[in-house]
Amino acid sequence: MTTVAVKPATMAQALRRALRDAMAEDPAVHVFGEDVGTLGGVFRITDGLAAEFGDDRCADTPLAEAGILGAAVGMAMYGLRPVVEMQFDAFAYPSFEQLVSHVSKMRNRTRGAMPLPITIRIPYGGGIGGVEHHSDSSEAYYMATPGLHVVTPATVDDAYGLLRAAIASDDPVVFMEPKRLYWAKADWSPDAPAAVEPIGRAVVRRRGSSATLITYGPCVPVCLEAAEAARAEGWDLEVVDLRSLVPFDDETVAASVRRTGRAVVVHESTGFGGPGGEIAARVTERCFHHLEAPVLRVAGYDIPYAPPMLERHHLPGVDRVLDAVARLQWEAES
Amino acid sequence: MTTVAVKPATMAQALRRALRDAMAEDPAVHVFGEDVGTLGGVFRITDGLAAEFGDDRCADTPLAEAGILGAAVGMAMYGLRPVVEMQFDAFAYPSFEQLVSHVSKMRNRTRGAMPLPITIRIPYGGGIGGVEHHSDSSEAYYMATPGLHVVTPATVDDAYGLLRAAIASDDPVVFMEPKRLYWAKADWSPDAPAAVEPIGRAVVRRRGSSATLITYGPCVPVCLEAAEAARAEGWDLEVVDLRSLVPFDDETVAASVRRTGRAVVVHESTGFGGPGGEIAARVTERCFHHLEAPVLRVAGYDIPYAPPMLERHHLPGVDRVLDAVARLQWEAES
Amino acid sequence: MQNSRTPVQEPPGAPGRSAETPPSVRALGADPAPLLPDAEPFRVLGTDAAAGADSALLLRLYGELVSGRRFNAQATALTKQGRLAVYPSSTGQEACEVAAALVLREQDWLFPSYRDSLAAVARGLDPVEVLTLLRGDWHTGYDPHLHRVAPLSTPLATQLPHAVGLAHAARLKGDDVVALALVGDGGTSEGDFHEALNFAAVWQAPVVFLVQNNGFAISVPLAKQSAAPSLAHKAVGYGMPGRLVDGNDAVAVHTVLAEAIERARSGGGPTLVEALTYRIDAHTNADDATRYRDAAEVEAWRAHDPIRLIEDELTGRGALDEDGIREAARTADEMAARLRERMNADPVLDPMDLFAHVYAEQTSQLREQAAALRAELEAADGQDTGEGR
Amino acid sequence: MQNSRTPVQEPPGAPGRSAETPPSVRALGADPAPLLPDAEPFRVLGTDAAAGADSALLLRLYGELVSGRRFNAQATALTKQGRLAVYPSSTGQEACEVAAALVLREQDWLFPSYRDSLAAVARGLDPVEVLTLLRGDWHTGYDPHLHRVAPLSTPLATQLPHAVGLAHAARLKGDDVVALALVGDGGTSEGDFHEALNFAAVWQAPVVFLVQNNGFAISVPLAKQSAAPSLAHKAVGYGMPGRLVDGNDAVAVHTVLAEAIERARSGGGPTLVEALTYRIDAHTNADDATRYRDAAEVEAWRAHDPIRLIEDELTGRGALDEDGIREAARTADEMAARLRERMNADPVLDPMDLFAHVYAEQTSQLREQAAALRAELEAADGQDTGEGR
Ligand SMILES: Cc1ncc(C[n+]2csc(CCOP(=O)(O)OP(=O)(O)O)c2C)c(N)n1
Ligand SMILES: Cc1ncc(C[n+]2csc(CCOP(=O)(O)OP(=O)(O)O)c2C)c(N)n1
Ligand SMILES: [Mg+2]
Ligand SMILES: [Mg+2]
Repeated sequence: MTTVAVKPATMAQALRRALRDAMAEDPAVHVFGEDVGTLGGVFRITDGLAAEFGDDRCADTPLAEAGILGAAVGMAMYGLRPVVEMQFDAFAYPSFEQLVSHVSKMRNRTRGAMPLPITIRIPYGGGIGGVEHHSDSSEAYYMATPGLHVVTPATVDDAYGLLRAAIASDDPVVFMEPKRLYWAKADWSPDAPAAVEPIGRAVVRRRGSSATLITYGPCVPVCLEAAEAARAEGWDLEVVDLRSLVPFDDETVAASVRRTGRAVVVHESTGFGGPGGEIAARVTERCFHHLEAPVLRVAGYDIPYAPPMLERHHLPGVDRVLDAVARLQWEAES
Repeated sequence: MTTVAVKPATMAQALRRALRDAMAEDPAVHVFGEDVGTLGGVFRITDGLAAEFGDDRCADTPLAEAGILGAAVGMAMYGLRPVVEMQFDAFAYPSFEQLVSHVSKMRNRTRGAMPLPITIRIPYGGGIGGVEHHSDSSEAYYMATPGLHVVTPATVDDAYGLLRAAIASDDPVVFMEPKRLYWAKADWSPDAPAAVEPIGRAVVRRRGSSATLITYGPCVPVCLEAAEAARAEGWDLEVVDLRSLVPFDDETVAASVRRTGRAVVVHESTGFGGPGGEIAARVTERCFHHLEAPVLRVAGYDIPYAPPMLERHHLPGVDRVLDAVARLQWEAES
Repeated sequence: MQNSRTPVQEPPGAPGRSAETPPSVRALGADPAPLLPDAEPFRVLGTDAAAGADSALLLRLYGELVSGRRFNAQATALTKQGRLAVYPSSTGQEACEVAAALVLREQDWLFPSYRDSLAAVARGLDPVEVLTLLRGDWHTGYDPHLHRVAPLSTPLATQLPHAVGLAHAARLKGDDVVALALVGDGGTSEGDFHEALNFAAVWQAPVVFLVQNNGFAISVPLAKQSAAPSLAHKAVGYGMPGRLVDGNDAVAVHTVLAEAIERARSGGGPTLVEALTYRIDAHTNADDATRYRDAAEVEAWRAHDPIRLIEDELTGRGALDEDGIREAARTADEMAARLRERMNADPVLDPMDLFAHVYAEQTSQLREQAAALRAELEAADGQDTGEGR
Repeated sequence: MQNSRTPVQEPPGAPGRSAETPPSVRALGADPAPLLPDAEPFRVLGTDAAAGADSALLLRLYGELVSGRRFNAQATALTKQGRLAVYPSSTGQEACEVAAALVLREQDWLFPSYRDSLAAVARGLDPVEVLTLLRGDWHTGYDPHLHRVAPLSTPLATQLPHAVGLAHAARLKGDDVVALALVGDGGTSEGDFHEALNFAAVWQAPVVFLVQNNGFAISVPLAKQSAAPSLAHKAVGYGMPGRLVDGNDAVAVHTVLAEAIERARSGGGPTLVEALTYRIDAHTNADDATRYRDAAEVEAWRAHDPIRLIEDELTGRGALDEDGIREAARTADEMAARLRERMNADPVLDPMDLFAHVYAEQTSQLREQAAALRAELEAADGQDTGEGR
């Protein structure tokens, strides 16, 4: 076993490596979707997999997302572990019926006789200058669908770890990849990467005592940056990276909020009907008497995703997070 | 104008009458979908419309929901006001891409040049002994999609009034019809029925002072019954029927909760990621210092909808509502 | 970029080149002619070809048809007694149902739609387990692996890509397995039908699609569903053969399906079979078919009855007599009696099952919810006992 | 229920009846033969038929083709300068784009896909407004009613049911309007393609579908997309005629589309046209086509260039000389220069537009959010001025 030193890697590289390792370890793992073969995917996450494992293990499909997911259901019925790629968030919508009416329900329908270990990779979110339909944050739809796991990495480590765990899961996992973090780099040791076990644990990315920022995916770096900036205002913010929206780690989140007494949920998805409502509501149910202020939300506006030239006005940034923190009724404190 | 006395009518009859009156008033109104013509729809909501207005105005379509909604988009582009029927909640999912990627976005996409006045009628919810896929509460998906209105009647009056308002709206409206109330009867005067204007106003169905039950559609009668039962426990409950999930009537809801200081959101949809999270979160944001207890939620379990013989265990009933009310920390009161 | 200087800005090249045949980027598929269905549906019974049919197969089909019709009648009767939530009967379509079940080998898979209870039963599943969905005690009552029958699929055409995926997976694994998927005429209009057939053809998956064209999708007649010469003509658009068969002729259906299965297993790819049949009953017990069709049409189809067709052939060749007919009816009656008896017993239900299979491992929130329901049930139990109800 | 007593329990009726031809519940559509495409794509240029083509039309097509290629080159260049977010070029496909635009009458509608900027421009829209989507300042830059061009549609095939719906609505109103919808070879695999074509045929809607088969869906070649003899063969499965045409022969495309439009407007229903062409550029500026295709293939297609084809015909018949060629190039260059100039000016953006058109009337929550953004912008403005940035 050759030891390779820790070196900078992108999230894209870690994801690719997770797919590769999963395929190498388990011949039941099959990757398919639009352009994932020869091209290696439009984000190159599957680059080289067809060359290494053959066209059958990493296959280009016809251009039809319901067909892709529907075929994955059949393949999983026969014992394979399909990993499908939806090219962009909005292009997963044609497969919605297969997802909601079959993928999420098959295990339950058959009293466990027919589990569907399918991983559905969906690059999501904005911030990359994509034109319409290329920047949706669609996680609220999946969260509202019992039977699915919904996970999303925010770090290079987690990209590898969560994707391995997702593929290893005997349940369907909607694996949401924050597009704008694909090329974010971090030190990473590709020789001893580990799966995140079990799926469903949040992680405290930064310890703090004044208030908790609850976030996930593309907004984790935003919150960490906000937490640094907040020091100047005298706030010591804790940042919780949910990693998994389903299952939801009530324990970690509630423990943090009980400690800090204040919380802001930060995500890029639209606010109304978005994940933040659920998160704020459950935190409030669990921590009501510890709360000095209502749990606030910083989210994308309740609008169709903005065109590229206006997206910076739409996306929650450091300032908006700090504004929300400022509205956490600090008067009571002094 | 002949005057006909008030007499009992079902919600189904009121809906049918709303369609009829809208079609009679405006030749741009076209009704279509699966089995809506000759058969009059599986719930008979369109009964007689083809006979009265002809096959072109009330048309059976091929069996393809994306095609139905996609064709509606094109017809609306040409100036018609399509009213489409999705046969059951789960059978609207094939049209999800058309809904999210076009119906909800076309006005915004074209800076208002191309509004889509489409009404999408979706019978939803359980309680009618339907087998799998016939009892979904899918409103959370639509709430999370900016550009759509989402309304749902709970009374015979509102069934008429809201449907007329939906068809008259220049925006797309997802009109959710609570299946199990189709045959609920109430006194109704079909001669002076009125549209509910504007869409987006909640209504207080019962005045009370102890706590507010926030609900809509199929759970309105449940909450009213619970409020009656609660009198025995010494609680005087207020019941707010939202009628419209989008736009959301913050004013009416917050005013009620500020007055009562306690609230329970009641709906049939799954709890996690369901409408209740958003509702609880926004009520809490607006009424935090008036709240004696966290806003609680009574909802369907976080499971695929139950089979007919078990659905009564799944559906929120009076007892669960009262249990939640009991958990509203009344100790503080005395 | 290769087009930063476009050809048009340069002087045109040597004339004449442009008149060449354009290069082909498309492997033009096989000759379309053999993919097209015949104008007339394939028939065996009542034709000269009937003589070639094997008596043993005919008798087997006959017995299953008779039992099948009895099964439909019994299930429909059970809805009236409130024992089933709903029943979509396949009376009139038994030839398709039975042939589909009998033509499959043990290792093959069946993908039924919501109307195909009978096919699942004829394949060997316990009828009570098949009826679980329609009784309403659970969504699927049988283990799909047991007889390789996928759950009855309610969302129309959604089972077709499943069949393709399963067949493809089996082929990748090198297993000799064919999938047979059933769908209605209405279901062919769904996008999933299109995507499934296309995937199947591109992958050359060992799958056979059987469209039971019974003339209606609930109330909508075929003429409002499709303007195609026949539904089987859709096959050519995917590059697979389309076959048209008399769906009330069990031997013909069996023959066409057997050929298609043999083609699939030997690497010849998928086939689309359209069987012309008729739904004698209403859409379900809840439907009123008189609203949209004439009694005369139903009567005309009764005259082309699938059981009668095969019975005539068998009696004609002396392989079946009055005794045999009575025997088949008796067997069917016994089956129905057993079914009735078993269905008249209330199923044993455990509400806690609602939480048991949502995920491989229960999430904490489901554990909380399960505990709450358990507490409710215990409280109610206590109350029930206390009040002597 | 009519089946509570099933026929099989009664003694079988008179033998022989069952051998009758089954009643037909299906209006067997038209004879399939005329619906099938010819084996060879229809061509005019470089064939004897070319002589019959009208010089005025040829010259018009030629001018638009030359300008069109220049437009593609200019737009691609603008992506390199960061002036467009992305550009999916139709270089090589100009014959389809231009013929589609020119064949329509004023009252007709065009439904372009995301690659069809050129068709929208050739139809008369302001190129800057057409490029709005790809520049990124808004989603659609033009009023669709102005020249009856629907927004460029990014979700593949989703525009097809819109075209059907619009055409159907126009016909119901008694208006003489035809819709022409464009889609790629990849897009034909989507369920929406299927549903749209089926609706069109059942409704006999005046709509024409033009598939630009350019051999690839991003990196996926046609052979992995479909196993059909041709994509035009899909037409028969809907009961509409399928036509195959050389997509680089602008006259042939124009002719076939004109015929289809005439059929549509005279009540003959929809047509599916497959045009064989090639995408000379990469999928978009962001794509690297060398990863999935050979330079030789591109070169082979360059030799069958749509501009060269028509130029040869025009020069051959003496309707175009060196001066005319230079003139066309000059016109194209002027168009490009104007476009470049206008695109080099920053668009005027108002972030408040984000809230202006979500609904007919702003909801209270959008008013709140708009107010918050306005406050942010004003604060930033103040800061900017203060800091003299
Ligand atoms: C996606 C979807 N849409 C609608 C329905 C409601 N529905 C149930 S059966 C039926 C008609 C089906 O007709 P067909 O496919 O011809 O099958 P048949 O009932 O004749 O066996 C409809 C519309 C459904 N089950 N699934
Ligand atoms: C529903 C949907 N899925 C995926 C995509 C992503 N995508 C954009 S273009 C493209 C390929 C389209 O190929 P084709 O239809 O042949 O058109 P062409 O690009 O060749 O013009 C894909 C997969 C999309 N836009 N919409
Ligand atoms: Mg049918
Ligand atoms: Mg293409």
